[in-house]
Amino acid sequence: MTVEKQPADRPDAGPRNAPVFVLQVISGAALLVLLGLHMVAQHFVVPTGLRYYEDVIAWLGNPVVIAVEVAFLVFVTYHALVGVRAILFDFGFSDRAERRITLLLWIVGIATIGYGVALFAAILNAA
Amino acid sequence: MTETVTNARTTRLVVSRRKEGDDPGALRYDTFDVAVGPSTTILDALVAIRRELDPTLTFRHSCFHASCGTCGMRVDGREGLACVTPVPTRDEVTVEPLGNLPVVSDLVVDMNVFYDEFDEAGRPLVRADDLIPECAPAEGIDQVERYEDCIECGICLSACPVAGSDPRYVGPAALAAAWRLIDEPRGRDPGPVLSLMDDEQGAWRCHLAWECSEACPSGVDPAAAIMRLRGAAAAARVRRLFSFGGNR
Amino acid sequence: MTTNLPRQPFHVAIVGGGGTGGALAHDLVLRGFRVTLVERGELTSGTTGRHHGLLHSGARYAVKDRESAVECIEEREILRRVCPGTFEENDGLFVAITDEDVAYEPLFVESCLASGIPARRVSREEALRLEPHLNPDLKMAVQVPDATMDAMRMPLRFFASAKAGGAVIRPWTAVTELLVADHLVSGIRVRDLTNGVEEEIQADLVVNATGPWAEQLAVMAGCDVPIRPSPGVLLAVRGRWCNMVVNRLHPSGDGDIVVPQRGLSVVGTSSWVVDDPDDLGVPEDHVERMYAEGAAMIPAIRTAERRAAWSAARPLIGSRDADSGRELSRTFKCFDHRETDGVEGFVTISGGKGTTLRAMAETTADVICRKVGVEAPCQTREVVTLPHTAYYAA
Amino acid sequence: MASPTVEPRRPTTGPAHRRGLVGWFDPRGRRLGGLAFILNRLTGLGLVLYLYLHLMILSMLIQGPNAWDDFVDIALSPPFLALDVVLLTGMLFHGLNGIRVGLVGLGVVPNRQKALLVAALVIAALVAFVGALRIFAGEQGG
Repeated sequence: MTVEKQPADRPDAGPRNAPVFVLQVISGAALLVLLGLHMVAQHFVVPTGLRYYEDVIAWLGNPVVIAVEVAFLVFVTYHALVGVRAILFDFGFSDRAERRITLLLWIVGIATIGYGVALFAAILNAA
Repeated sequence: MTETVTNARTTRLVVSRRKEGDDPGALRYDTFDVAVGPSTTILDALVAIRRELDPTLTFRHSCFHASCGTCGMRVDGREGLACVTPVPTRDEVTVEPLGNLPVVSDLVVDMNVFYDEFDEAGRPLVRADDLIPECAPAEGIDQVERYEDCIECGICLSACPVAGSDPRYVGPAALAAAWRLIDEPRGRDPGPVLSLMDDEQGAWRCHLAWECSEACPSGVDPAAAIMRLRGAAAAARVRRLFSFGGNR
Repeated sequence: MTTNLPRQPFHVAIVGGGGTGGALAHDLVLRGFRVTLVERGELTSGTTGRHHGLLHSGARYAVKDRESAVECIEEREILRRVCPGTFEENDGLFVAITDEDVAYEPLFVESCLASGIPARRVSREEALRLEPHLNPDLKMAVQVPDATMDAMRMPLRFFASAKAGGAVIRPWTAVTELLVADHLVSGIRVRDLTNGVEEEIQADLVVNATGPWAEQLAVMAGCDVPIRPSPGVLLAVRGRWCNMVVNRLHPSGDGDIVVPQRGLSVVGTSSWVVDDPDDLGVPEDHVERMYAEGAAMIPAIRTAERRAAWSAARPLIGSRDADSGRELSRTFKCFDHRETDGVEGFVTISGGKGTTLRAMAETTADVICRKVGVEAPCQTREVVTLPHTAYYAA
Repeated sequence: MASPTVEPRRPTTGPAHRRGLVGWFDPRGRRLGGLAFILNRLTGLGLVLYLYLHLMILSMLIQGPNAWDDFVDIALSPPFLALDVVLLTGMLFHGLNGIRVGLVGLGVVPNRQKALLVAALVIAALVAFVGALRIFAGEQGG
């Protein structure tokens, strides 16, 4: 049973860029942890679920909380915007448009994280 | 061939029509009332319509028993092979061409687009088959052979929501065919096919809606094949990462 | 395509997109003809596609139709060479269940061997080892080189090669009339069903390759073709109950074959005669008989889920009065209507089986070459056909 | 007597029937997996919107105690608590479905897909229900 030369027999095109999906899974896994911490630390330990002003300030004084929250912000922003990108990429835009979308999302992402960190700083100073 | 329809009831088939020169924007439907018996299939009804009501109605068919893969269609919005889809017991049934493939005429779609992607995997039609352990090959036969389950009907491509919005996606059929070659290379180097499909428009575009596997009339489960392909691709990347000096 | 012949000036129009039409287009293109093939529906959507998929070893015909048997075994070897990777070559078993079956075996084996078909007696135990789902009451079996094909994809290889060789293949194109003037057919008038446009296609010769519809087309040229559409019911059940083709070891009758097709098993066939090949129907009693006869060989079929039951009309050549289709000869014939009806430029090819599509094309191409005075040997015994997917290459 | 050649005919094809973007959210003819696909996108987009809403609200902390404490009082009223339950359900489904997509999507358990999906839906519903009770009951946490 001979099978003629098939397209599969052409030379190996070699690997291409790493799939964004793998990074999305990694960030997703990190979020499971960080979101869990966030929900417990910020809401579940508080009887009414939300803290009033003094408690918030007191709570944010603890550098560990700040570290976790910033990490959470970084990962959730990345995961969220990669998700948005995946949905946008299903619109069948041109490759050029998609490159511009990716750039735009990076800008939005960095701006979001920058805003978040600045917000923490501003809250602690104002207190 | 029609069912010599005994206790027949009449069902209204709302059939999507398209001829060359039609306005691409406007969807056009014709309605046909057809006598339907207990075992009348959509294909039987279409054959009867073409013979008795409208000879210009075009649709693909060949084997009449879910073995050739030519009569894939959307019946009431869901993909299926017309030859083994009984006419639903509703008063009105909508019959439309497969999705995500250009329409040639009425219910006929352009399969060239499907095969452009599908043929890339270069899957053989017949494979040596060790699926059936208890069947021994007859004397003079060294290995029991069997046709691939995939009948190239295009139903999975039509059912896929990602293919539904972006034509660049390679599609479940081609990816599943590629996986079967990688999974059982039988002496051939699966490397090129793995690299070909390890791509943003290939295996990594799938969003696990699993609609392709649910719709597949041959039980190929292309979605699971895509996931295994992704596993192999990820593993190959990790190996390449730690192979340092190795070229691939 | 190795066409080392000068381009012939002749243009042949073939009506009918079944296996015969495809093989003829391939053959004529290799002999340098310009070819146009028209088919009102999808390719192989007539009798060809509804075939149960047996690549005949010829064993079934060895006793009563030696001519067909020899034809099949020769064609089987050629097709394996020109269509590589297209068949499940797992051989077949003729199983003997009753004493009459056993009594039939010596004549059967001797006829097979005389037709050049290898046939090997197999004990009951070995048969059950090869195919565990066989009826445990079987007495013995005979192994023959049956194989299975995909009734749509194997002929599609010929269409792919013909198309690559320059033939114009036009599905969705229905013949509305033949262009006939004083006993000369000069072409066909067609309607393209994709846009409703009608046009005339001039041709030096028109070939009627419409299978059981042959008479309907011949009438358009005032010719007569003794073709009787003889439908048979086929049943596909879920489950691959055998790898080898399982036949019943007895004179040919109803429901005496089970052919594996991927995850299905196809049981065939019955036989009756009709006039209109478009209106066959699927008599439920025939389906029941398929279940019963199939279960006689493989008991599990009795309770297997029905996937589909359909009818296929075989184009049998014979006199008008044959009432049951089976006596008619299963070999094929090529009618040059100049000899039979005094009409020039019109040839009909019909009869035959799925396995003999290449031989039917060769015979017809030889007749055409003689009619137009062209010396061109047949090359389809050697030229390997393209894979079926090549037909869909842009 | 050579007759003219017939040109091969490539009919111009019409557009494919694509469900397109609207089709993502059209549950008709969809099966469980397809619904998960829709739900994953809806909950995902919802969570992205909430991310930015959350940042805006937290910005009120800069204006000092009064503005923030007034907001907290409003946020504890039943309509807002109901919104919290919706948010919780969306988070639970998106997270649990994410585990399915992550594991199956890397070829880890390709044939367990449906089981994982059903598990995700069931667990999400249960935990969301328990969460809702605790949210409305007012007393929360350990």
